Formats: sequence, structure tokens, C-alpha cells
Amino acid sequence: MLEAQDLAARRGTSQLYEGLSFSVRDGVALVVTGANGRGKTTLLRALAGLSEPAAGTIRLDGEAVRPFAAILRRAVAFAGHAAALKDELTARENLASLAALAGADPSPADIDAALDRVALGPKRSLPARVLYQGQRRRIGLARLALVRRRLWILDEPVTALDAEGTALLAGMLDAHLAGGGMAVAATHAPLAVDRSRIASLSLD
Amino acid sequence: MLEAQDLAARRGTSQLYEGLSFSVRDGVALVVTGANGRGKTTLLRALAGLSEPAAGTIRLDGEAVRPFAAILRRAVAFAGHAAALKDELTARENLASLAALAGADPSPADIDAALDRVALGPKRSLPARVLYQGQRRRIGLARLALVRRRLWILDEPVTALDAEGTALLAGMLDAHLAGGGMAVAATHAPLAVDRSRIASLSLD
Amino acid sequence: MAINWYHYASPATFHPLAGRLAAAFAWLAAALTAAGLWIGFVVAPTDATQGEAYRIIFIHVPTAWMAMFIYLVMAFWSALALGFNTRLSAMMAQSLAPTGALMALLALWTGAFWGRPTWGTYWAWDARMTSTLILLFLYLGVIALRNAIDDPRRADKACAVLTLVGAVNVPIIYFSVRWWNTLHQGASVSLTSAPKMATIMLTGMLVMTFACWFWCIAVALWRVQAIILERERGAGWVAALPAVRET
Amino acid sequence: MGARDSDDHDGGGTDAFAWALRRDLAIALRTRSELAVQLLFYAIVVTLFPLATTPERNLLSTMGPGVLWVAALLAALLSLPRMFALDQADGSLEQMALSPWPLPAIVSGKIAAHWLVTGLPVVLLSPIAALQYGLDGTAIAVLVAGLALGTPVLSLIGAIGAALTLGVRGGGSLLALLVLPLYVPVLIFGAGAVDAVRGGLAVDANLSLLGAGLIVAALGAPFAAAAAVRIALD
Amino acid sequence: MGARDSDDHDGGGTDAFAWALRRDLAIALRTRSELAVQLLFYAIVVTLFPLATTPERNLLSTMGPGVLWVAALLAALLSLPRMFALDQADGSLEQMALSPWPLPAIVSGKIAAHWLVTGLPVVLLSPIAALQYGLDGTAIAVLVAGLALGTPVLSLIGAIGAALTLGVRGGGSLLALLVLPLYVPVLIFGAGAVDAVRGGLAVDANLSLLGAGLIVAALGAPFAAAAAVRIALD
Ligand code: HEM
Ligand SMILES: Nc1ncnc2c1ncn2[C@@H]1O[C@H](COP(=O)(O)OP(=O)(O)OP(=O)(O)O)[C@@H](O)[C@H]1O
Ligand SMILES: Nc1ncnc2c1ncn2[C@@H]1O[C@H](COP(=O)(O)OP(=O)(O)OP(=O)(O)O)[C@@H](O)[C@H]1O
Ligand SMILES: [Mg+2]
Ligand SMILES: [Mg+2]
Repeated sequence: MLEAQDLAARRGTSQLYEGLSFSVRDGVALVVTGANGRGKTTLLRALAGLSEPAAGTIRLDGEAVRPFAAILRRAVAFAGHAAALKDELTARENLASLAALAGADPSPADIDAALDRVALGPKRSLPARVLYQGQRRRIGLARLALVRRRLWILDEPVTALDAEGTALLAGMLDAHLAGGGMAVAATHAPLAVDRSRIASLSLD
Repeated sequence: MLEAQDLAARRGTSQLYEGLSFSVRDGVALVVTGANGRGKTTLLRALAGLSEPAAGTIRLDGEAVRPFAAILRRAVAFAGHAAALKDELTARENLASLAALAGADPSPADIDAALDRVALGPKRSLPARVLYQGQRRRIGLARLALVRRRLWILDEPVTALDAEGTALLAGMLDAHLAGGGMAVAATHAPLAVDRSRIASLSLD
Repeated sequence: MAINWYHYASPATFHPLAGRLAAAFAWLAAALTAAGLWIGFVVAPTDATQGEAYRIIFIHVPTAWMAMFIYLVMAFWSALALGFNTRLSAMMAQSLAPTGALMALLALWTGAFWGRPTWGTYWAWDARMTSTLILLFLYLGVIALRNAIDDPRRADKACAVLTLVGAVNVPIIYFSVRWWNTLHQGASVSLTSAPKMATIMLTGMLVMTFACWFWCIAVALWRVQAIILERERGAGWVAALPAVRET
Repeated sequence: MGARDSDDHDGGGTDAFAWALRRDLAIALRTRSELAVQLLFYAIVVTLFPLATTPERNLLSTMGPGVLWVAALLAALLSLPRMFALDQADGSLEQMALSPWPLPAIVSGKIAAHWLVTGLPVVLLSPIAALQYGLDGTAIAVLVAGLALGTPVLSLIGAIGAALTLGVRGGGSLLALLVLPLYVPVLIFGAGAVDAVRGGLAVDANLSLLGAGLIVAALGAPFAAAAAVRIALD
Repeated sequence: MGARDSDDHDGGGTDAFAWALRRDLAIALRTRSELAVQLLFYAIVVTLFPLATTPERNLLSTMGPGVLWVAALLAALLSLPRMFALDQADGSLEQMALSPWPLPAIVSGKIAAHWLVTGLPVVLLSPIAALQYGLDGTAIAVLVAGLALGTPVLSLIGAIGAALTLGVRGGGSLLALLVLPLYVPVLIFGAGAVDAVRGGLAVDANLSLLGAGLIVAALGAPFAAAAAVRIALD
């Protein structure tokens, strides 16, 4: 369970949000909405432990966590705007490298299977440089599946994904939640996930 | 009248499009659609005279034009992905600078009026650094209105614009076309412009 | 006795306190400067070998000492700022940097103008000169880094890390430069072999050192007041200040 | 009008030059700290050499001119990558290339601004640096004159390199590689002039060569850089 | 497990180090041209000095060690901005900071890769460069030993500067400003060792000081750089 208490964010001198409190239970995805610049990304980065909130506390399973806390780093899979791919490495190398970084230790077969699942099998030996934006995001999906974290934090996960990619994401998210995982996603488009598993938070 | 004959584009070793011919009459907007990576941006840059097509000719009023041709540069207003704003300068300074660069010579009052029209009046003295993406695009709209060109080339003009901004754009485009101007726009979302003035081109 | 340090570490309480302290230190500095200058320029006798030029010592040595000392103080506040995440310590560190740079600059300047009559040159690559110059670069680096970062919280932390890394390096630089110099050649002018300094000169120097020290404290406190006001301008207590309400 | 060719222009060269110069200076002055950083870099490099070699006066004054020139060259080099890259990143460069004004004139304005921001401060600081190396009055005068003529050449040639390496992988180092060999003549004439005056020889030959270089560069470099900018946009 | 603090880690330091080292080397080897550019920059700077100062052998061999060291230092400096910036731009840096592995170990691996790519080539090239300056056998041996001990320190300290200036205005020049003063002791001990051996003095003091510096830097810099990386992400 992830709890936020009285969170506030400031950028320069302006206040983005204040007194924000919510909790995300296991098996639930919190969908954060709000117009551009309302602080969705800022909130997600704070929850992932990448930045210190201007005020307030974040608790994971009741324990207050500070930025980069070890328990947070073991629980969170963060997918931000950037896909963390190296242009010089192949799709497969990129995925293997990212999985290792997250502490997972997949075999080459696991990697290939994960790439197949996101329909990137044929592209696995191409350098990431030549992949389209949508294909790059799919590697990110494969990573999410491989690293097995409890808490997914997804910033605009459907951007640049086509219909098939979006369906893929929804399926994975559904399975993740059904398995007791948590998720926080900032998104403009609705997610095609079992409605009962979705909680909403608007920053407007 | 803008004509394209047998245009082709190549990126690296792969062919994007080939044998593309079309014409845009005065008072008409050509809307270019196509999935990601199909070459919309590439086509628009070729039409603006920013890059040489791999094959084919572009004619303006019957005259073949090469990249950076002087007649093209006097006819085209190009609005690409980047807004060409300098973070250090204020909204007003940016607009004045861009207008001067395009050869227009607006008075300070004209500048302020243009900013007012895109609802940026109150922000006119803020450095562009602190403006949101949507506000930055609005400065681009104000620029289009100030520089008075015959041919607008717009790459995904509605990205980052909210409903009000989109309506503003549609209004400006309508007026431009009604005045005999031409436009080529790459866009995913439909433009709310008089249907009779719209021609379509799909790259899929 | 239990002092509630956190109470004073709050910018809102510290702001008025800083104002009162700054005024007190400024008066002290003024009094000591008057005394120091009187000793230095009236009481102290003309030097047998250097003539009147040696009187630069009364400014040169205090500023040179302060340049080094302020860096230590800055490092102390930076360590507090990083360790305890206290805003006020970072502001103190920020307010000290320009003063430290000024002291280093003054030491260089007075030293150079002293060197002209005594050594016949404005500059030599002497160990102390060189290490003071590098110290000045370190101060300027901290100031430049601060200016380059928009977000004050991030600037605080980044400058604190830089200051601490510099603090490890300052003694290393000091000794390396010293050693480098002696490896090549003997010191062009040996200050230590000069006749023992007269008591009256020493007194004058010490008085001027304290004057300089207190002046630095006063200026740093005034600057920290300004920084507090700028950073907390959104806070209610700032709006309630009489000076702010008037404008 | 028959303006059919891409290199045929509308006139307005002076306007274009003034526009670019004014704009880039305004931006540089808003980020004042950058100016200071530029100067400090020069001061620090100048300080490093005696530390690495020897504090001995005689040797230093022999090395001095060369070191001061190399430092000026490195300071210019360091600032080159930003000359067009920021404008490309935010889309300004496209708009400049699409302006009815002649692109070489715009580029000239940018080069002039670059020199005012990076070259001129070095020229002004060099007398103080020269004192540190124990150069005497006339040597300092010749050094300053040489730098005043030579640093604009560094900006001019550098602009070509900066434009050629726009958006290329490994930009900064590649730029250094392209530009440094072209800087060598400037370095030789500039440092040579100071050496000459210190050896009691005439300096006009060296300085006139620098001046000639400046004229040639000023006439040629903006066109080459403009062409490179267009290639980078393609 | 009670791992509550942000600085409390999971272990796996060696894995983290190996991961980062292997990854960065793989990337560097795919873009081989960068390696070449690095070496060429060093070679060119080393060549510029005799051109700018004097071709006289005696003077050259006096200046030699200093110039070779300053060139090594500038070559390191030139490559620093890319140390973390590319990883930040593509989002890898976030993922590293969020890894269960200790960030200082990851950073150490990146620093080691940086040295292998930029420092080691300079060490290997320096004997040839030293010949140009007329240094003799022992002097060259001491030079190489000094560079082998000193260039890793340049990468280590440089990493702190690179992380501190991540995404900051005026990056490259500011980085130079922050880092160069900190490089001074390395420069003095390194060049001093060669001077000492040329003057017939013992060199062990200089080299041991460099070694001590390397140990201190290796123990401290990764933590400082990791802290700076976290600050930059905030
Ligand atoms: C730009 C040039 C100079 C700089 C940067 C400089 C720097 C310093 C520094 C840092 C100190 C205090 C540190 C210490 O005691 O080791 C100092 C002390 C002193 N300096 Fe200088 N100095 C310069 C020139 C000179 C000159 C030209 C003279 C006189 C001929 C001089 C005479 C002294 C004396 C007498 C002291 C006090 C020494 C003591 O502690 O007993 N300095 N200087
Ligand atoms: N590093 C920064 N420094 C200063 N301001 C910033 C910074 N990052 C973001 N901002 C500002 O903070 C505000 C919130 O940004 P944020 O990215 O969190 O919004 P968002 O809700 O994710 O918007 P979007 O829908 O565009 O992704 C914006 O106004 C933005 O301009
Ligand atoms: N400079 C370049 N070098 C190599 N390939 C490029 C370059 N620019 C674009 N491409 C590739 O060319 C293809 C067409 O790109 P383009 O940007 O024209 O497409 P688009 O239709 O505008 O796509 P989007 O909808 O994403 O904007 C893409 O596959 C892209 O990866
Ligand atoms: Mg966002
Ligand atoms: Mg596009």
C-alpha cells in the first residue's frame, strides 16, 4: 500500500499542488489526470523517489520513505518520458541491460520471449537508433514485464503507442493488478483496464 | 499555387514515399496524414525548402524552386515542432525578434495586440523559460499572424494546444484561407476549418 | 541549558535576529578598524628595510587569513546543509561566498601592490600567491554554479557538494603548491627569515584581523537577510514585515 | 525579380547582421554568468601552465606569448559548440535559414556576437595575464594587438566548424579536431609577433599577416558557415 | 531488513560496477570514432605548443612535461560533459538512480569506463609525444607512470564536476571552471615528478603523492558524484 499525506510541489516560486493526500491499495491503479503543467510528472517523480516533495510524506507499507530510499528502489518500476534506451545497443542488449540494472537476471531466452510478446522479435538485433518511437516504447513494456516490481509508475504510458500497443499495455496492467501489484499512471487517454481496479486523482 | 511532382523521400536506406504528386491551390489547406514515421515531417520540410527531396520537383506559381530559394523564403511561414523561442528573452522580445527575422516590421503596439489576440497579453514580459508548452505554441500562432505569408506550413500545429488554443488556430487558418492563402498541415487531429477548403493527402 | 537550535534555524525567527547581530558586528568592526588603522599608520614605526610600504601588511594579512578562514566556515555550513537538510545553513553558505571571494581578491591585490616596491614585480609564482589565486577560483566556481542553477533548492545542494569537495582539496592545493615551488628554487624573498615582527605591528595586525572578521560577519548576515527575504517572499511573515508592507 | 537561385538574396544584409548581433548579445547579457565563466576559464588555463612547468621568470617570459595564445585558442574552442547548437535545438536556426534576409549576413552577426562575448574579454584580460608571465610593456602591446586581430579569425573559422558538426555525434571533440589545424597559422603569426618584438625584430610583417587573415576570413567564413548551416538542416 | 535510509544499500556493488563498466565500454566501442577524436585532440594540442613558443630543444624539454600534462588534462576536460549528460537525456540516469544497486558503485563503473576510453589512450600515446619534446628514457618512464596514476584522478574528480553541472546553463565552460582548480595538485605532482627526475632528484615522493591522491579520490569521488547525480535528478 502506497500512501501520500499532504504532498505539495513547488516549481520556482509557484505552487503546483498542495495538501494532496491519497492512498493506493494493492491491486489498484491510480490514474492521475490534469491539464498540461499541472504537475502530473512532478507528482510521479516524487512517488518514484526521484525528487523530494516540497512538503508532505510518502509511505510504502506504512513506512515513511525519503527520495532514493532502498525499499522504494526495490519496489518501484518507473517508466518516464524517456525510454532509457541506448541508440548504439541493439533492442535485445538494451533490454538485457535494463533488466540487469533493475536487479532482475533474465536468461537470453527470457529476453527474447519478452521481446516476442511485445511483437518486437524480428527487430531484436537492430540498434535502437533505427526504431520508431512506438517500437521504443514497446521495449519499455517488455522491461516492465521482466523486472517484476510491485509498484509501476507510468508517465503517459500510451503516448506514441498505436492501438495494438495500447491493448498490450492494458493487458499487462490488468495482469499486474490482478496479481496484487499497484500502479500510478498519469495519462490523458483512458486506460482499458477493469474499472473496479481504477482509482482517479485529478490535479485540476 | 504550390505543386509537387513525383516527390520521393529516402531516410538512410529505406524509402518513405515515392512518386508523390499533388497541388495546393490558393485558398486551400492540404492536410497530410499518416502513421508515425511515414514521413509527414520530411515532406513538410521539403515543401518549406529546408531540405532537398530525393527526387521530384516543387513548383511555386509554376516556377521550380530549390531548397532555400529566395521566392520560397518570401512566401513561406514554417512552424515546426520547435517553437524557435529563446528562453532568455521575454514573450514580447521573442515575437518581435521572430517577426523582424521574417522581414515584417511590426510596431510595439502591433506586437502587443498580436499577443493579446492569442490571450498571452498578461504574460508578455515573462521570459519564455517559464511559459508552458501550450503558451509557447501560442506565441507561434501570434507569429503566423504577424508575418503575413502566403503559404503556411504547419507540423502538428495542435500538439500541446488546449481546446481554446485549437479554436484560435482554426479561426486564424480560416481567415488565412479566406484571404487566398495556402496551407499545408501535418496533423493527427482533424482541423475545425471549413471543409470545402480542405484537401487531404494520406501517406499510409 | 537547552537552546532550541531549530527555533533559530527557522528563517522567520532568524531574519530579525540577523539584523540585530549584523548591526552589532558592524559597529564593532568600525571601532576596531579605527583602532587598527591608528596603530598601523600612526603608532607603528617606519620599517628599516621596507620603508612605509610595509604598512600594507595591516590590510594584506587580515584579508589573506579571512580568505582561507571563510572557506572553512562555508564548508561547515555546507556540511550542515547536506547533513541535516536545513535551509538556513545553505543560505549562510551562499551568503559567505562573495565575501570570501572579495577577501581573496583583496589579498591578491594588496599583495601585488606590495610586491611591486619590495620584489620589483607585481606577480611571482610564489606558493602563497598561487594558492590564494586558486582559492579565488574556487570561490568563483561556487558562485558561478549557484548562478547557473535556477532552482534554489537544487543550487543549495549542488553548491554544498562542491564546497565540501573543495574543502578537501584546499589543504592539498596549499601544500602541493608550496612544495612545487620549493622543488624548483628557493623562495625569492623569505618572509620567515626577516627580523622578528615588532609587538606593535603584531597588535595592529591582530586588531585589523578582528575588524575584518567582524565586518565579514556583518556583511554575511545582511546578505543572508536579503536571501531569506528573496526566497521566502511567498511566505506570510515576509508580507507582514513593516518594510515590505510599506512598498 | 527572377530570384530563382538559393544564393540569390533580397538585400537587407546590414539589417540581418544587426538583428543577429543584437539578439545574440541580448541573450548573452541575460545569462551574464556565462560571460564570467568564459573569462575565468582563460584565467585558469593561463594559471595552469606555470604550475605545470616552472615558476622561473626567464623561462616564463619565453613561454608566455605562446601560452597566452594557446589559452585564447582553447577558450574560443570551448565556446564554439554552443554557437549554433542552441539555435538548432530550439528551432531558431530553421527560421533563420528561411528568412528572406541573406543567411551569410545573419551568420556574420552571430559570429560578431560570439567574438564580443568570448574574444574581446580575452583581449582585455590578456595584459593582466601577461604581467603574470613577466612580459614588458611593448611585448604586451604587441600581444594585445595580435589578439585583437587574431581572435576574430578564431571566431570566424570556428563558425564553419561549429556549423559543420551541428547535430553530429561526438560533436565537441570532432569540432576541436576540424578547427585546430586551421587555427595553427593564426597561432604562429600571433605568438610570433610577440617573440619578434621581444627579440628586437620588427613586428609589422606578423601583424599585417594577421590582418590579412582577418580580412580573408571575414569575407569567406560567413558564406562557408552559412552553407554548412543549410547542410545541417537538410 | 530495515533498509530505511536512502544511503542504505542492497550490496551488489561489484555487480553494479561491472554492469556500468561493461555497458559504457560497449557503447564507446560501437562509436569508435570518438576514441580516435580523443587521441587526435591530444596529439594536436601537444603539437601546437612548439609551434606557438619555440622549436629550441632545451626549452622544449623543459616545457615538455608540463605541456604534456596540461594537454592530458584538457583532453580529459573535453570529454567530461558527456559522462552523464547522454544518460540523463535518454532517461538511463533515472533508471540507474532507481536501481537497487548502490549508485556510487554504478558511478564508479562509469568513471572506470571513462578512464579506459579517454585516459588510457593518452597514457599510451604520451611516450611518442614526449619524444617530440626531446625527453629521455627515464623521464618518459616517469611521465608515463605519473599519467597512469594521475589520469584516473582526473576522471574521478571530473565526474563530480560533470554531475554537478548536469543540465545546468553554460555547462561545458562552467564544468571547466569548477574542475580545473581541483586538478592543480595532480598537475603539480605529475609534472613535478618528471622535472625531478630530469633534475636528478628522487621521484618516489611525487609518485606516492599521486598514488595517495588516487586512493583518496577513488574512495571519495564516487560518493560525491553519486550525490550530485541525485541532486541533478531532483
Ligand atoms: C599577490 C600577492 C600575494 C598574495 C596572494 C599573498 C598571500 C598571502 C597569504 C595567503 C598570507 C597568509 C597565509 C600565511 O601566513 O601563510 C600572507 C601573509 C603574508 N604576506 Fe602575503 N601575499 C602576497 C604578496 C605579499 C608580498 C609582496 C609581501 C611582502 C613583501 C607579503 C608579505 C606577507 C606577510 C609578511 C605575511 C604574514 C606572514 C606571517 O604569517 O607571518 N605578501 N600573504
Ligand atoms: N525543472 C523544472 N524547473 C522549473 N519548472 C519546471 C521544471 N519542470 C517542470 N516545471 C514546471 O512545472 C510545472 C509542472 O510540470 P509537470 O511536468 O509536472 O506537469 P505535467 O502535469 O506533467 O504536464 P504535462 O501534461 O505537460 O506532462 C510546469 O509548469 C512546468 O513548466
Ligand atoms: N535525421 C534523420 N535521420 C535518419 N532517419 C530519420 C531522420 N529523421 C527522421 N528519420 C526517420 O524517417 C522516418 C520519417 O520521419 P518523419 O519525422 O518525417 O515522420 P512523421 O510522419 O513526421 O512521423 P511523426 O508522426 O512521428 O511525426 C522515421 O522513420 C524516422 O525515424
Ligand atoms: Mg508530464
Ligand atoms: Mg513529424
